[in-house]
Amino acid sequence: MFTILFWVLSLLMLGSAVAVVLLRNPVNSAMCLVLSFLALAGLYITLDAFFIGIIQVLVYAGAVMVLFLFIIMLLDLKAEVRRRLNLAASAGGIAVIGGFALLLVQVVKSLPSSAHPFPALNPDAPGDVVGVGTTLFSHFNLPLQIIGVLLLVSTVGVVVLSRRTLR
Amino acid sequence: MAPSLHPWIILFAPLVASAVILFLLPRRGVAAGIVAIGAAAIACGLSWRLFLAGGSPPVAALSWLEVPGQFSVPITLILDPLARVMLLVVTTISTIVFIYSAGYMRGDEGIPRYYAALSLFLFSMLGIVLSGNFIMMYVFWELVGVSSYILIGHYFRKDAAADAAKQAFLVNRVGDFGFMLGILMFWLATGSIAFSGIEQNLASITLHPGYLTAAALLVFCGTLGKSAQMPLHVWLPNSMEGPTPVSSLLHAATMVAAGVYMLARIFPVLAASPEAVREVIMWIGAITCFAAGLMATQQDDIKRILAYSTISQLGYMVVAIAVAPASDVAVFHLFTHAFFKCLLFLCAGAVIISLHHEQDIWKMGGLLSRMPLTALCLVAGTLALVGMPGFSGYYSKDLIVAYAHEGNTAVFWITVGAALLTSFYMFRLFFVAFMGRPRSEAAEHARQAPTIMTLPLLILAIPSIAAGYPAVAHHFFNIPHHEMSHIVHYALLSALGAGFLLAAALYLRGPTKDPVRIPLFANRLYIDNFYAWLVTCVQGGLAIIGSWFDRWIIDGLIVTGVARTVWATGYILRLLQLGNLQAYAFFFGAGVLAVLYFLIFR
Amino acid sequence: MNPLYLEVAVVVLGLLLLVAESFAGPGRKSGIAHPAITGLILIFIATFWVNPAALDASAPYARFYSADSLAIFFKQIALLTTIVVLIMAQEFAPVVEANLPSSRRGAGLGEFYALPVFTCAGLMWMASAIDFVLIFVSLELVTISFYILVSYLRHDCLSLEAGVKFLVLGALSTGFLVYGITWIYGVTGQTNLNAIATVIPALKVAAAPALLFGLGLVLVSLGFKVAAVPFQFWIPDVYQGAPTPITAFLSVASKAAGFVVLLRVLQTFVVVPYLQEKILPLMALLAGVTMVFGNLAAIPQSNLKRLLAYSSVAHAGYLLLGVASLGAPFAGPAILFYLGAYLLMTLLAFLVMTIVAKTVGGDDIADFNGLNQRAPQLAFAMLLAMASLAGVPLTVGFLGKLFIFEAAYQQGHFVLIAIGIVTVAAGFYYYLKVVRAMYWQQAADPDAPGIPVGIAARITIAILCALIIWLGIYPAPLLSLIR
Amino acid sequence: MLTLGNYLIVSGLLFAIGLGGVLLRRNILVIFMGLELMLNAANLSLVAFARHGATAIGLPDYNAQVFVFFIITVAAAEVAVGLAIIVALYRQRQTAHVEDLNQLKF
Amino acid sequence: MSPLLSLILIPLVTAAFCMAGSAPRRISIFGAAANLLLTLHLMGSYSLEVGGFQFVGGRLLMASHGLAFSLGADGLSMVMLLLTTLVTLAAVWVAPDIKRHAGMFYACLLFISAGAIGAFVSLDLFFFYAFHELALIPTFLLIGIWGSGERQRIAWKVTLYLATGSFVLLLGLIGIWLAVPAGFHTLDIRVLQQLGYAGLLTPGPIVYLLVLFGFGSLIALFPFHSWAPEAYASAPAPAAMLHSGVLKKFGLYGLLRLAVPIFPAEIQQFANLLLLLLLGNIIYIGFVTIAQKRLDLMLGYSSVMHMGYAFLGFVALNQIGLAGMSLMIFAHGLTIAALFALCGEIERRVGTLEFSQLGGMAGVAPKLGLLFGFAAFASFGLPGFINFPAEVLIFFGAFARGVSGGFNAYQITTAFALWGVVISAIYMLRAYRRIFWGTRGAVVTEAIADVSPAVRWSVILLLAGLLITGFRPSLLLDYINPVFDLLVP
Repeated sequence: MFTILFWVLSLLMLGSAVAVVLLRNPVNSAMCLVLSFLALAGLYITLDAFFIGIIQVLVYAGAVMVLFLFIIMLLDLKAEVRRRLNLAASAGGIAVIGGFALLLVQVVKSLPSSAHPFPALNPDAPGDVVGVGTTLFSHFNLPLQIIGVLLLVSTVGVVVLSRRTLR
Repeated sequence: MAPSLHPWIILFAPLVASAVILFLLPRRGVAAGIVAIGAAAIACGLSWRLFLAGGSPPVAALSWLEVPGQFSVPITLILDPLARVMLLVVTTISTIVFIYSAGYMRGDEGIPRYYAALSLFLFSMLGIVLSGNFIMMYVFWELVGVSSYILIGHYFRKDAAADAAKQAFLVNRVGDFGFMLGILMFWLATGSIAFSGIEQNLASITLHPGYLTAAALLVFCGTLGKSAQMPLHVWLPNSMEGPTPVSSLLHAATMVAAGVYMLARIFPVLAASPEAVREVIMWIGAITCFAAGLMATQQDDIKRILAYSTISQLGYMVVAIAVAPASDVAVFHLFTHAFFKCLLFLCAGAVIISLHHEQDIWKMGGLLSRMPLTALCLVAGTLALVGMPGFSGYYSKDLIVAYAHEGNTAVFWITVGAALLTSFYMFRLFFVAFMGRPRSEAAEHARQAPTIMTLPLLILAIPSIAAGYPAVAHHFFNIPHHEMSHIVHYALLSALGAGFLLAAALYLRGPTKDPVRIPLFANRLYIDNFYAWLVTCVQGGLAIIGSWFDRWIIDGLIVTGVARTVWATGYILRLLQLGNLQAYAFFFGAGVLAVLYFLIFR
Repeated sequence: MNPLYLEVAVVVLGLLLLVAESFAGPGRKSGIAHPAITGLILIFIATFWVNPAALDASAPYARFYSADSLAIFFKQIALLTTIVVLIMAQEFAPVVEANLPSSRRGAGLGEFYALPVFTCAGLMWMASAIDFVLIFVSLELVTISFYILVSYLRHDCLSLEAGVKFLVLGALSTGFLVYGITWIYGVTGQTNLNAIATVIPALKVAAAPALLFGLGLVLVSLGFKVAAVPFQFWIPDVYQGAPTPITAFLSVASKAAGFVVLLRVLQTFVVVPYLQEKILPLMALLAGVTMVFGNLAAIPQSNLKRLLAYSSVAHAGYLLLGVASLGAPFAGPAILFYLGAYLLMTLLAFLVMTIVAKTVGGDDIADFNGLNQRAPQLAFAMLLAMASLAGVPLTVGFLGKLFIFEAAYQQGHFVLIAIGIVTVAAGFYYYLKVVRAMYWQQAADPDAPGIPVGIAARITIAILCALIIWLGIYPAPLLSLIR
Repeated sequence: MLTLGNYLIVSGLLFAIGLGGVLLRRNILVIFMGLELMLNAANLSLVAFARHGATAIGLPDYNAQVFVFFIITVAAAEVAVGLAIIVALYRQRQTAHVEDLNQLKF
Repeated sequence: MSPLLSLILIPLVTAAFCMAGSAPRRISIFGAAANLLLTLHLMGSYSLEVGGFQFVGGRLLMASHGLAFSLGADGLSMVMLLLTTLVTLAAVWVAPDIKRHAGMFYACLLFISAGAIGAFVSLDLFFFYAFHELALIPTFLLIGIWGSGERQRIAWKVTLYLATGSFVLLLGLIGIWLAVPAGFHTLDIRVLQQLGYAGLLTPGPIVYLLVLFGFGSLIALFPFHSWAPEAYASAPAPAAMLHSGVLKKFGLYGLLRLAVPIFPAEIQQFANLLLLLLLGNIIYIGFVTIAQKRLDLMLGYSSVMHMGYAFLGFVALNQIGLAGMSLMIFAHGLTIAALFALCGEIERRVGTLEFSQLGGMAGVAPKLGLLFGFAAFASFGLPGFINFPAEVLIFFGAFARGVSGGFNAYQITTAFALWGVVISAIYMLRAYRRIFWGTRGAVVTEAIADVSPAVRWSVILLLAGLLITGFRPSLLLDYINPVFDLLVP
């Protein structure tokens, strides 16, 4: 049944992603973005990465998207008034994307392991929350600290950049 | 004072004088004169002493330029009879002319410069005489050229003088080009630059006759320049722009004879070299002596007439080198010629001074009565020059003609013709300038020149007459006794007479202007014009083309072109920085694709 | 001393600064520059006593973190740069105040001094990172702090424009980086460079495209960091728009960090022949286009900051030439030496520029006209910097180029060397444009007053000048640091 | 039967679409969304690889999942800072369009 | 440390004082004079019996490359030092009253001098090259600030041209260094020479061409000459003196130092090419020189032309030719310096150098005329000046490569070169006649003063050098000859 789920979710994700790119109004784009993120979370589940899926929902569909919408409202961006479409640019862009996709497909095909099915998982293993958690706090301690610094820096930065007047 | 030092003193006294004048007495005309004359006198005295002492005292050789084991140019002095005779001629005549100059140059602001240059000349001339190897001779050869340049350009404010000086130097340089090349060829073949060394190793070149011929003729080019042989004779008449004493000393008596002297030095080499060499030398001499005579017949400037006669006499000497069995024949004529030609010029100088620098014979006339002494000396000189029996010229010239008669009939007749021309133009000069009525104000009031100038004339008159007598000559030369056929005598005497009669017929009646006009001769066979064309058109043209190419092709097109291209490329490249974010993103993506394809599919 | 403490110390210093900043009374915030500089200097000195052996190989951080000489050298570079940048920032303070939304003196300066310290920490971690995870994280720390710093002048449209351009392109390159790492991980199953190095020789050939795909993407994003053409497009705009000290920081520290990561990654992969013969030609290609673009496009520039931006692209080109010659024995040291030299001369140039621009009020080359009359010492320092950048002998810049060319020569990159020659000549042209302005031209107003220079800046300029000449004659000290 | 390839293709397409957003849209916010899509694409393939590279004892490679966790965090921070910058820009220039950012060029 | 170090430091210190203090002219004359005296003292204390490199000293700077800062001087260096210090003294002496920051001006001159000295006494390949480059930026400033005419364009051109040239050279030097056989890990020129003579160091033809054209473009070898005439025409007289008199000689010195020991085979191999190019210098440039209408340009071209003779001596590759080349370096250096000094003086007196406007100056300025005459005659190799022995040795050296009884390329080239002597006489005498003789030119008036003492004495200094050595060439040859002893003839 995962197979069907996979196809449904991926189509949903890709479709909404395309919508993000194509829709003219930022608000709609944002909404589609949420959708595609949720679908992505679903895909994580199909890969038995429950923890990541949840984080995805929380962080992206939650925090990030709220932020986006908030900003959009704040700046109350109108729909992108149709400026003269720069044909050369769009054509170039599409060419690049196409080329990239083409290349990617070939690479995936060439990768031997890509044809293999996924190995079975150990059913009576502890949940992956445990796994990720232990790994994170035991082995990945150093990067975690750095992430902390990074968050601190970005907080300070955001404050400095968006405060109306600095004291 | 050790006799071995004498040659050095002879050589360097004039140089010292020159330096002293240049650095210590730049403003003191009289003092300069005294110093210069003193030095010349010392040299003269010592050379006489050297000559009378006889034998050749050993002379140390100083090393001058040396690359150990490879190449060395020592300073070696030769004192063989040839050199010693030459020393006498040079120093004696120089001393006389130095003294004469004191009178001639009176009142000139450039006297120190004049005497400095004159002393420098004497030094260099003596150097040529004494030098024992080619390079050393070349050194003094050049120095002679320089001093002549300075002296011809003494009146440098006159454009004519300035140009003449430049031309004289450059023409000589052209000759020296060949000279040096010849030296190089001899050195390469024989491994020596010393005359003696070359003569010893001659065997090593006689293997390559062609090479030897080329070398010998190239060295002969030096003579062409210095001794004003065709086709490099053009500078000598122009050099008459210099003061008359200079003309008489450098451009009549000594310097121009250096070429002949050099040929005499390498006479053994010439003798050993193929027939062709002597052929060429002979013909050039013959042509020169005849053509110069032709040109002389139509000149109006008293000094130019004498100049052309000098050229023609030098021609005789060159012929002599080619035809005679010994170099002394040529040097003999050089010897006599030095005296009487110097005399003639000094007479001309006296005339010019007393006519306030009037040189055109058609503005003279009747000078015989006004300055008889000068006239007398001039007659003596003339007779010597034309080869009047009993005068020195007769002996030396007849000898040459005689050898020519044995050597080559055509050349013989040419030389005889030249003799005819000689007597013609000399008597023309005499008749026009000294007989008849004065043709100008200046000539009316011409007076005898001061003693300091007349005295040298008288002194010189003596050797001009006597130097040729066998009794005298054999002290100086060992001329191979030679029974000359009568035809030579008759030919020469009739030529002399014919020339005289012709001149008398045309000019004795004292015409106010020249009854005959032959533009071809008057314009020196148009040779000067040809050179002018060569310089202005050919050389100038090449120069201008060259500089155009350098300016616009090498520099403009290539160098600047490259720079411009780089600059333009930069200008275009920076336009890629559109400033548009999306463009950047696009370039970025394209770059990514390019890199990936390069990595995976290459 | 355990090398880990270095970063810890820097971070702690940063935190203290933030605290101090928040408690410092109004108008005294600018004061916190001094403790920052002092602290960093102390840490810099400390770097000479770190003991790599103190690292616990069994500890979990060991798989991320190495403290080899390379790492230490780049930590020192990062610290040194940050110190000079902070000194520059002090000179630059008036401009910052003028462009922030506040009436109070010194408002917002505290963060302007504090953030570079955190950036420095990130750079130091980058220098030690031997695991893609740590590479990613520290690199992001650096990048994000630079986003902030570049667009710091909120009332200056240019600064903001630069910020946005940097943001978007930077994020783009991050995306490629992550995706690349993903693929490398997918093929090798590892993120640790050493582990990867052990795995790849055993890989099936069929996996090569995927591996190259990932590697290519990683290289691209590193190329973005080090300003290799065609990923240099952000450089001129961002450099010109950013606050001058930050420009210096970007052009030295972040480029250097990029190179250290690049070196580590390449060292991992070039061990495999078939990878090497694909990677090094790519590097050579990039080097060629980078040298050409950087130097030639710089020729027509009239703004000094922008000129230096292009010049930093150009220098990236020469460095890449060194990278492309990695086969040569001396290539590695040559690159590091060049980076050290580049640090000295670039910082000197930017420092002088900051000072002059602050007084004259513009950073066009024309603003330097007649500087020689007005401030001979500054003019001479700038002359020295330009000479060194151009590669005039007896300056450290020349030795850098010399070593690079030598390595390239050994590897037989003759075409590249030819390109190098032409571009170096072009370099003389645009660097001497500055000299020309300072010495040939007359000042706008001849009787302008002299230019005030802070004492710290004075000392720094003196030291930098001395080092440029001294190391240009006697490179051994710098080389011994590299060893 | 699902294979690793399916996921890789899907994620790749997502990546391409995100890139498309960056290349084609002019609104900086939307461009930013595109960037987020690219990061998520990376995450997806990362998780897929992690699942595929399950160890002998049948556990997915948690290292990779931790990495994904980091990526998500960083992305969030990036978004925060980026949006702050965009807001600052908007306050200054009243625009969020890339074409209006053209003062720095050549 | 070697006493030679002080030769380098004295100008540098003096330059520092000039930039800082007042009366730069006096200071720099003092410094230059001190340097000249020191050089003479060193020449005196150099032991000709021992020969080889003396006053050697230095220290290793970089073991990995064998890079060392080591100084030392052999006979050749001694001659170069004499040349440099003489010309430097003359140059700072004639320097006209500078309006714009004089200190800078003299500092630049001294900088160039120091660089040249450093290059001539360095025993280390790196410093040999690096010291020469010290001159680059001073030249740029000298022409750009104090030049005349299109100074800016020309300053750019010269600087970029020479910079490119020296980078080509640098590649050549790198090539040499990389060819050093393993075991001899050094940049020491002495060792390189030994290896070269021993045939152990063979970098190959490419490297030779790099070296040749690198040095060539610094020497203005045809067709890399087009920077020189304009540069000298536009540069202020002292700069032109130093640059054409000393700096240009660095290239020739380098050829003698490096190319001769290391590339004998290659020099033979490419002899015909070089013969052709040097004929370009002598004949082609000779004609271009004749066509010039301004004195400064004419002198610039003439200095390019004379380089052809030096190359002739080089390509001869035997002791005679190389000795001649060394003498030529010295001779031409002093001569051209004197000519440029006088040229500057003429311009200061009458304000123009157009032949068409000049003439008859000897009447109003006899001393100037005399000095110029000396210099001019020296420049086309009049016996009595060292120029003549130089030319003679070069011609004989080149001819020695010829075949007795035939004519080969060397001999033909020598013949043309001899014709070059005629050419140089043509343009020099032409110039002398146009400027000093004949009727007065438009700009020449009674009011014109004669040569100023400064110029007079500095030119006399140079001419004295030419004359003394010209009368006794062994004064120099004793130093030069041993240098090429090792050369296989």
